[in-house]
Formats: sequence, structure tokens, C-alpha cells
Amino acid sequence: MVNKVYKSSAEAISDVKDGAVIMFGGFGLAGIPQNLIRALYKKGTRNITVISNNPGSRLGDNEYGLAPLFKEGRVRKFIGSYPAATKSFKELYDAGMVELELVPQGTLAERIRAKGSGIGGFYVKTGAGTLLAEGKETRAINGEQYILEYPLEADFAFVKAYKSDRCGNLVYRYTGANFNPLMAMAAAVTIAEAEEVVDAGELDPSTIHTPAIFVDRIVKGERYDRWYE
Amino acid sequence: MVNKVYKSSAEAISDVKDGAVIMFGGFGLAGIPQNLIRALYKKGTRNITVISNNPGSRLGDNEYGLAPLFKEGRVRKFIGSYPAATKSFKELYDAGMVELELVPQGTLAERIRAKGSGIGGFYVKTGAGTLLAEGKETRAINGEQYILEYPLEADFAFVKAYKSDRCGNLVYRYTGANFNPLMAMAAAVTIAEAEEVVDAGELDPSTIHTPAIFVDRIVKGERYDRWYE
Amino acid sequence: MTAGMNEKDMARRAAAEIGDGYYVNLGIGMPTLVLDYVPADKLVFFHTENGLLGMGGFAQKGETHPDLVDAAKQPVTCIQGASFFASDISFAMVRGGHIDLAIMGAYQVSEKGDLANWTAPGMLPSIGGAMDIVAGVRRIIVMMTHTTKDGRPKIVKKLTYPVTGYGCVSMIITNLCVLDVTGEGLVLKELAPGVSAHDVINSTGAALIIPEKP
Amino acid sequence: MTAGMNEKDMARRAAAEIGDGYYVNLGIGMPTLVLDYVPADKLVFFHTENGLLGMGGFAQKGETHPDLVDAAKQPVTCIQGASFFASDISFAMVRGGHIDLAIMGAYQVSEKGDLANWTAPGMLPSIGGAMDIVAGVRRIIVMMTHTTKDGRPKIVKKLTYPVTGYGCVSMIITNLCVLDVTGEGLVLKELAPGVSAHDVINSTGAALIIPEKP
Repeated sequence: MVNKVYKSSAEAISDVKDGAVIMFGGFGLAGIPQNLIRALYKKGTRNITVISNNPGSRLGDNEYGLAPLFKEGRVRKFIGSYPAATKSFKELYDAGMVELELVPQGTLAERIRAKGSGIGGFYVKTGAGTLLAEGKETRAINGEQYILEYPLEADFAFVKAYKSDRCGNLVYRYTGANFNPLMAMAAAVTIAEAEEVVDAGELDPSTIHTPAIFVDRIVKGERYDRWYE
Repeated sequence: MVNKVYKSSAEAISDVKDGAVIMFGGFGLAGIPQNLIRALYKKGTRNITVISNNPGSRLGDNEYGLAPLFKEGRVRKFIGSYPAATKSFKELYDAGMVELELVPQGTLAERIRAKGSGIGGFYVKTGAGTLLAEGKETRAINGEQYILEYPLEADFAFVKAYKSDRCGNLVYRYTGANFNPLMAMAAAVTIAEAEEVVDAGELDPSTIHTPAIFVDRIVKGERYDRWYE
Repeated sequence: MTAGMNEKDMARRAAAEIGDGYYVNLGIGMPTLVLDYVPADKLVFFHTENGLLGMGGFAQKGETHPDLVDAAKQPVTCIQGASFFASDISFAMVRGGHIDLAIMGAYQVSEKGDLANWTAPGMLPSIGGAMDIVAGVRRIIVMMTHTTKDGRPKIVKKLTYPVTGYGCVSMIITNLCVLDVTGEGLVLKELAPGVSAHDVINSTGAALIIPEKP
Repeated sequence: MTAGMNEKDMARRAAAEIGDGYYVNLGIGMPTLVLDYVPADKLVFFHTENGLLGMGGFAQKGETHPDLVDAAKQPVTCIQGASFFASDISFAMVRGGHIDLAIMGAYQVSEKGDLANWTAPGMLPSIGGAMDIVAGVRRIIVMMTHTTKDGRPKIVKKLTYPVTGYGCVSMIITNLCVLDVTGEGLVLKELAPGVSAHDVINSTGAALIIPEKP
């Protein structure tokens, strides 16, 4: 029978090629697929397009999460809502070393969900009339200005769950969900790391956040850092 | 402090007026707000627009759920995906006594979600080129035909949860969720009945299906019929 | 008619199209028989559009629950590894191209794979999830009797019933044969026992491509 | 400056705008101080757009969890009755008009209630949830210093910084005063202790309506 469970993060991401478009779950450091990110860093993949809320996170003098991928110049383009989260991104951006597509956070979530849900486009008021609406179609609906937004897609989604069963049903904890369930729906291949991998039937089927159909590969994360005391 | 918990279904729906547009959760008989429906029937409200997947359900020779409201001529218009679920609807429809807006099931769910989510409209392939696309705008996106769908709104949503806490956080069970979480987001006033009403803190906050913000009134359902042996 | 496949034969044939690990939606009626013919060495998740992935089968007396039904509103069970979800997620699976296969009934299928299965003149129009499914599921197999009760072809050059979706059907399994819908037209892929290509041609309202060894 | 309100006074004043049962989003920085000034007889749910309704406060050492943070990525706690959810639901709350009130910082506010708070010349553009919030939350209160550090007015006739949203601000709370944004213009609603209407006028780049008894 089909086995979605991989032995290591490295094995789970082994076919990610240079130039890949990758969605990374997480907000700040909550719910980031830290083991998959580390494996990708070690693999040396280059020319990546990153779709993520922020390009890593700064705590004190250190930067975590996706930041090392940016610092090492592995990222061609960032699509997200909060690039100011790291100094490293600003330095690269100011030096013209990385491209930025800035997307309001709610629109980012909805564009990703749209791809996963077979929605061809949608209208939101968010950003109408601002710099971020430049080049976008507008439409008046019930007397208010909306802009047309299109789906965001990716070759891979790297997501992080609290628990996964062996079928790929995922549950998240606290604010660890954020973009993870949406990205899991939207990418051609979804790779989930989880703190625990349990047998089918161990999760209550009425409390699954991401049904197994959206998950292609599962790996038990090797190491979970805690950043706060 | 604000109290959302009502003493009875009758009290919870007391301000529903003739001519109201009401969303009813449920699919077949699973997850229908049966106590709120019974209270509405007793109240005698007329000229209702019903938004629901089906206009009640037929089991053997009997019809349950919303069917009595239709039989008594209380419904002006039905917006839903599966009117064929009852004989009573067909009779009224053939006699020109009820208006029908037929909406594909997935589009129905998405239009309701759109209203709740501040989406002004969205494009789907569903129904493109068919009778159900008549009068709708079309657009080619990546070479495929999409049609533009608009949000569905309502004065009230009647939803049914397995459990609610006193703040209005809802959890559903099995296929009892269906349209309930979407309708809870979309109506001006959302009234939830639940099999159990528990104190704040008794539900795991990571497993809430409908956050309290979407629920205005809560009532413990007086009686839960089981239709199957 | 003794020649040809009965409903169970057709369900068995349809089940053979299901791969290990597939996510499959079964239409109401005859397609639900497919549930019984999935080999035990395949893990298949059956999707019901009302919000369940991993349907087990029909619930027996005493194991029913009023909040656990399939898309036909019948009480069902679920397998280990199942999940329940709201209608928007269910149709995200459908429209978003996540479901591998849907097996549906039909009133008519055209030689281009156009499908009619939602309404007919004089009928109360009712659609359920059918249009969403044909718009989004990766592969659609139709399972139906080859002709109407009064012997008229259901496989036609052009649909006369209202369309559910255009060019969406990949394969047609009937009591007489299995047809592939291809860019060149309908290809006779298999004949049911005791049925000749001639029988199929006589019961079909569209041109058929008959390979040398069907 | 000893006259006027300090940050805590402004937070207390902003908190007075919160009704019982409100769902409230607090912007990063100064607005988070509002958390401390909600009276105990009001049940208020604080929304953080990363997926929490019912934020408690900042987590102390030993009670932090790496997966429990607010929109500023700081470790927080949650109250009884809280819920966690994905980003699409979080912004459904925001865009769908379910959040009663948002209290935000600003670089500039115009006399029409236009808001600039996301970027400025030379700055790395970064937006987060601000544009979604101003597009969808029912009422927006801006809480900011009345002028820039070098004394230039932040309340202006027309924005010179890039717009976050048009006509979205209802009330402005600064160290000098409270202003209502009305169809007629900016109305001086309250003066901070030791501040005169004249002081406010001198620090403001837009016309003010001064009621007889402000």
C-alpha cells in the first residue's frame, strides 16, 4: 500500500530542484517547518521562490527560520506580507539581490486557498486604490471598489503540524496553524513534518485540520527548537 | 457581561420576522437545527427565503427537517442545490407556489463563505456553459472558462453544533458540520443550537470549528430526533 | 438479457480503475456498489461531498448516527484515517483537483465526453455536487446502462439533455462494453461477455472506433 | 513635555471605546498597551491576525510556547473561551466585518480619515494585515503621537505617505487630544490635561472643528 511516511527530512525533500517555487507555513517562528527548512539549507538548493508570510524572524541579534536561506543567497524571489521581519531581507532587497512581491496578509492567505480550492480569481476591497493595487483590475460591487486577485501556486508546500497520522491527516496546535492548512491545499506536492506521527485511527476524525488528501509526504521532525524562555 | 445563551429555541428566534432570509445548516438530516426549525414552525413565520442544501428530507413516506415549513406554504423562495430531496417541494414548485434558485453544492458553500469572508465575488469553472450559467458573467482564465459568482447573505443563520461553550465557540461531529460553519459566518444574526452547552474553557481551543465571533445566540436544543435505526 | 454485465459486474470493472492510495467520489445509486469491489491490498479513501473522506460502507442497524451520512443522505460508517470537514473544504477537494476519480451515473454521454446527468424535460431540476465534480475531479468514469429502459441510446453524437459538463468523461462502463473517450472519438475498449461489437454499435447513437482486437 | 497624555493614558482612553462583548484587534506597538486597561466587568476578545481570538497577554518566562504568539510574533497566552484557527478564517473575521474595533498606529491620518501606516520613502515596504484590517473592521481608531519626533504634523489635509486605506479612520487618540473623524471634518472631541485647543491647532496640519465646549 501507498506509504507517505519518509525516514528523514532530507529524504522527504530530496527531489526539490533549483528554481523551485516553495510555500513555507508558519507565522514568525510559530508553525514553521524547521526541519524541512534545515534539510533544504543543507541540500544547497538555489534560485528558490519563497512564498511565506515572512522571510524568517529576528530575535535579539539572531535570525531564524527561513533567514539562513536568504542570507546564503538561495532565494530569487519572496512573495509574502511582512519582509521587514528580518534585517537580512532588507539588506538583500536594498542591494537588488532579491525580488519582492508584497501581498497583504489576508489576500496572501486567500490567494493560496483559491489555488487549493479551484477558485480562478476573487475580488477583495483590501488594498483598493493603494500602491499594492497597481496593475490590478478593479470592479465596483455594491458601490464599493474591489480588486481582482489571482491564485498563488507552488511546486512544493513545506508545512508543519503538531501531529500527523500515517495517512497524512494533520492537526495543528495554538497559532501553529496559520498558513499551513492553506499551503497544504495549494502546492503540487505537500510535504508535512510533524512533532508526532501516529497510526491511522489515533486522531479524532472530527478534529482533523488538514485531511490526508492534501498531504503527499510525512516526516517526523528530527529536532524542535524553542526560541522563547 | 454579554450573555449569548437563550433559555429556549422559541426565545432565541423570537425576533425573526415574516419575509426573513434564513440560512439553515444541515445536509439531508445531518446537522440540521431541528429545534430552531420546530420553533420557527410554531411561531408561524411566513414568506421566508430558505437558503439550505435541501428543502427537508424524505425517509420512507415521511418528510422531515425543513419540509413542514414548505408544506405549510411558509416559504417564498428556496436557494439550494438539491430540491429533489422532498416530494413536497416538487408539488409546490410544479404548482408555481415557490421560487427556486438552483446553485451547485460547491458554489453554494463558496458563495456563503464569500459573504462571511468579505469576498466580493469569485470565479469558478463549475457550471460554465450550462443552463446554470445563464445570465452570469464569464471570463477565460488560463484558457479555461470560469463564471463569476457573488456572495449569498441572510438575515439569520440557524446552525446546529454538537457542543457550544457559553461564548459561542462551536464544535461539530461527523458529517454534521457541512454548511453550518459557513452559514455561521455569513448571516447578520447567527443562532446556534447545540446538543450540549458547556462553560468557557471546556473545549480545546485548537479544535474549535466555529469561533465565538461568528455566533450571536446559543440555545441548548430541547429534543434531538434520531431518524435511523 | 443474459448477455452483458449486470450491475455488480460493472461495479467490479469500475473498481479495477481505482489505484492504490486513490481518493474517489462515488455518485448516488449504482456507483456506490463499487465500494464492495476494492481489493484489500489497496488503501482507497472514498469521498462524500457532504464532508467525509474515508467512508466505510452503509451503516447497519444499531451503528447509525443521525449526523453520519453520505451524499445520498444514507447512514454510513467511516474507516480509520477518515476525516470530517465543512462543505467548503469538501468542494475545495473537488474543484481544486485533489480527487483522483469520480464514478457517476448519466442520462447521456456524447462522443466528446460531454455529460448530462442532472435534469431532463419535465423533471424538477436538482444538481447537488455533480457540476462541481465534473469541473474539478481529475478523471470521470460514467457507469450506466447502455440504453434507456425503452431502448434508446444514451451514448449520443450530441447531448439532447441539459449539459452537466463538457468533455469531462474519460471512460464509459455499461452493461455492454467499456468505452474510452479519446481525442479521436469513442474507442471500444472491452466487450462484455456474450456481447458483440455489432450489438454495441446497434445500441449506440454515436460513431465508435473499433480497434482490430477490441 | 509634561502636558498631555502619555502612552498609558492614551491606552486607557482607547480602552474606554471598547464595549462589552467586543472583538478587538490591536496593532503592533503602542496599541497593545490597551490590553491592560479593559475593565474586569467587560468580556473582550482580542484578535491576533495570525490565528487567535481571545489573547490573554504577554507570556511570562516559563509559560511561553513556540507555537503560541501574537501578530508581533511575541509569545502570548490565551483566555478561557479562546479559539485558534488558520489564516483564511482569521482574515474572514477581518474582511467579513466581524471584528468590532481595531486600534492601530499611524504615520499619517488625513482630515477625511485616510490612513498611512505601512511604508514611507526609503523604507522596506511591509504590510502584514494592515490593509485587510482597514478594509474590513467595523471601526478603526488610530492611537499615535500627535506629531513626528521632529515636530511635523501627522494629522494632515492630504496624505503624503502611501495610503493604507481611504476614509477608514473614525477616531484619533494622540498625546494632545481625541479627534472624531466626521463627514464635516475633524472634530476636537477632548483635550488632554494641560493642552489647549490652540496647542492642538498649532500641531495639526488640517482644519479642525472646535465645538463650543470641547
